[in-house]
Amino acid sequence: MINEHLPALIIGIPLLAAFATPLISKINDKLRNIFVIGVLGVTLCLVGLLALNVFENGIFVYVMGAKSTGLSLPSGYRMPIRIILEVDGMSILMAIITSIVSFLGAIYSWAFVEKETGKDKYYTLLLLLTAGMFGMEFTGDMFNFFVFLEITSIAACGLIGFRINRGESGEAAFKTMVLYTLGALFVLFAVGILYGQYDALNIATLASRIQYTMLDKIALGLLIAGLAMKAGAVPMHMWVPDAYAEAPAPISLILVVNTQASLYGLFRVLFTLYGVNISTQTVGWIIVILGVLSMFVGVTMALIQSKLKRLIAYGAVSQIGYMLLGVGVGLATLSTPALQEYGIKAMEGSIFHIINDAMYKGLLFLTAGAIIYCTGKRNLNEMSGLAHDMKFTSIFFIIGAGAIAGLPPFNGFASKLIIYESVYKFNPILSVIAILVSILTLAIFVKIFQSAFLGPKLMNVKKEPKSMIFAMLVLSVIVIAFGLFPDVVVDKIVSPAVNALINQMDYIAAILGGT
Amino acid sequence: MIGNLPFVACVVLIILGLYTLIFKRNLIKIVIGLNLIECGVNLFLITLGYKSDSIAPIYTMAGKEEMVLPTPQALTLTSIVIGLATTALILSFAILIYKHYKTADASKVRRLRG
Amino acid sequence: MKKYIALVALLVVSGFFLLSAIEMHSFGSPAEEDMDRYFIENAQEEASTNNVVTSIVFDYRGFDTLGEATVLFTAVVGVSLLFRRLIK
Amino acid sequence: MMSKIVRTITNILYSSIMIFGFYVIMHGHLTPGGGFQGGAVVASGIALVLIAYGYDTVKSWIKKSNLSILESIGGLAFIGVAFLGIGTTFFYNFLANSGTLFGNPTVIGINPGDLNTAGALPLMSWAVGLKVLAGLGSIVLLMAYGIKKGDGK
Repeated sequence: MINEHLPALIIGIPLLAAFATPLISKINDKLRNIFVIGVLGVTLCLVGLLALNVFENGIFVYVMGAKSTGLSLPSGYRMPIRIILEVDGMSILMAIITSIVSFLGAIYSWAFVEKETGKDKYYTLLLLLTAGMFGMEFTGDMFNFFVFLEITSIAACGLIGFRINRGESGEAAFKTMVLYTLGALFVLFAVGILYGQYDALNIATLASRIQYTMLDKIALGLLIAGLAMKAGAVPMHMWVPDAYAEAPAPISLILVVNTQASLYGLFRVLFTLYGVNISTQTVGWIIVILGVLSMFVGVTMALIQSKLKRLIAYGAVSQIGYMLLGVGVGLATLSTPALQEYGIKAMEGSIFHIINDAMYKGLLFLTAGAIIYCTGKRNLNEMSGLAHDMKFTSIFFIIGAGAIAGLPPFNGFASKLIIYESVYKFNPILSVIAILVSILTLAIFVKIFQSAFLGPKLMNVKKEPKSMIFAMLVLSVIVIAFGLFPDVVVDKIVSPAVNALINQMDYIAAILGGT
Repeated sequence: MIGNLPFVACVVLIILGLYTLIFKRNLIKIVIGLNLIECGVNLFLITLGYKSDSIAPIYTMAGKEEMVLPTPQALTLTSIVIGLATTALILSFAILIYKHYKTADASKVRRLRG
Repeated sequence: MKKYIALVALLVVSGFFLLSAIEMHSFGSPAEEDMDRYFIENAQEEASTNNVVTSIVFDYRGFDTLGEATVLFTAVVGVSLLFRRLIK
Repeated sequence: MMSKIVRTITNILYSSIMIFGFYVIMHGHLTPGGGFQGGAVVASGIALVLIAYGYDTVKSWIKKSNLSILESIGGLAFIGVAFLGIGTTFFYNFLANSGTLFGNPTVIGINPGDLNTAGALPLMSWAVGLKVLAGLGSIVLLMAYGIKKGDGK
């Protein structure tokens, strides 16, 4: 019984909890924290169950409000009319990341925001953000995707503006909100174009009907622009450093996954909605160029930053570039069978990189949050000798920095290696740029480590609370484990996701029946 | 072209909004630009569903054959509420920024740079 | 300089928007309407309501409406988070 | 606070706006309208009172915390009705044509309509109506407090 309803429960339970949180926090603060963490824990378990189900039985279809859960087509009709949740390998991969990260974010928040006001609203928005991301990942309906996109936008911006006594956070939130809304409106306009032509909103139905007219190309352009804006790829990256730097650290952690959820939307549109029949060469190269620009601009801007979190945020922009690069190569080679091998390899690399990126970038933001929590300083020039007092945090920082720079025992190395190898066979120059960016990243993080953690002890710092250490510990364990056993992860989780993206026909057939 | 004038009108609204968004530096004007785009998109959606000589899809007044398409109306309803929610939040940010910096000029509010 | 780049970007984007408006099916005669036909024909039976739009909003696409209600809730929580100093 | 004329007219109009709003919520499944529209009408009534009397007076009449509780309840009721259908599927309209509450079958074809139809839709409509009126009401109140002179810094 519970197996049948898993996708609806995974979205519904955090939503229900979010509506209940304001009521519960009227009773007791501690109870609310336990409630929120418990709900996210339950969601994590449900995602695990669903993942087992999907890996075993393939695509999971859930029809909202129909007479039975799998009844996608009303009898005698050839098109679905209700909203359908469609969970395939790629969706479940994103859902696993989302659930782990938001669970850890909630645990970390316990100590991190304890002294702040407005905690009930903070936790409510955290739950809503999580539910919105699950919605974006599971839905099989374009308009529904837009609705959940907006939920995540609004919740994320509310949380970015959490520190109302700092004018900067209002500024960052305003900027972010304007760009998010603009991106979402582009998506909505594109949905309108698609609806006007094919009278359908379901992704599978649209994919089966699409004609590649002029209008479809415009819609594709708008979707790429809108979703890339939300994913923070250059040249629409203006909001990223502000938002990441001003948001509380656990929120920066979840924002990383939020941008990846938009990337997921972009991949879904490119591979499933438009599929092989668009001029994949051109579109693939556009994505590759976006990726290379993001890598390069991100890392060069990071070089000149003096604020710790802004620096990591620019690192985030350049890591988004790696994902776009790999998937772009995959898309560009999709229609040429001779190259397809490398293409698939490149996609595996970049989708593996999505998981790794969420983990190590999250870890870095959490360590930065711990530093800010314990010292009250944001500027790198004012920090020195933190390793004397914050032993755990400095170890975690080394792990995170090693992973983001792509050093061997950590997970960043595993995925970057796959990307370098496969991209080299596609176009050597791209691979060289990627390696160069990686070296620059290493240089930057060595600089941070040297200036913040080493050197003489200058100030008194607080001890890190246990809940923060726990969250960072779990993330670092994941970072090391994925680095030591990359093959297991690639086989079990990543290749189903890649297959789900490439096999457009399976996605369509799951809804519309055999073709 | 002339038959599609309603669509063109919606798109002109969107373009005016984009212009406002790019070239105006007042926070409130930025919000107004965003709202113009939103109105344009909503109007575009609802225009898609129009059928000649038809009325609202409610069985109290109309028969099966003379109804406009109902889906765009439902979608527009949703997107109007979403637009309202975003506008409320953005305006609150504008209020906060104004209180903090005592100005609504975006070019003077730039403390976050680079 | 920056202004001219912005102007060019605006012109390109507006060109795309205008093109999409002109290329769209002619006003008043939708290209396809099979999904909407289904709603019109079955709303009275399945959702048992006279108002087809309501049947879509709350029944066929009820999940969207949940999302929409959530968006509003999120905005209210966000606004009250921002003005939390001012209310008791 | 505005002039006596405005306040008097508000006193007269207020009740009819409220009643019209609730009418729109109630008849959402028969006439144009529904939870959102009706809730917005009621919230506009709150906004009217707020403008006519000023935030200082209204603050004691409408408590922000009550509105937020009402909103949470509306949201819980909506998603609760959706969860009630989970015997078949999430959002299944389990009351339609059941003969119980709102369960009369609808006459097919053009007809004036029967209030006792549409199954779970009126319940959802009410839940959304409550939520929207509380939500918009509290947004309006909060913004009025937010722009209050001399507050903050």
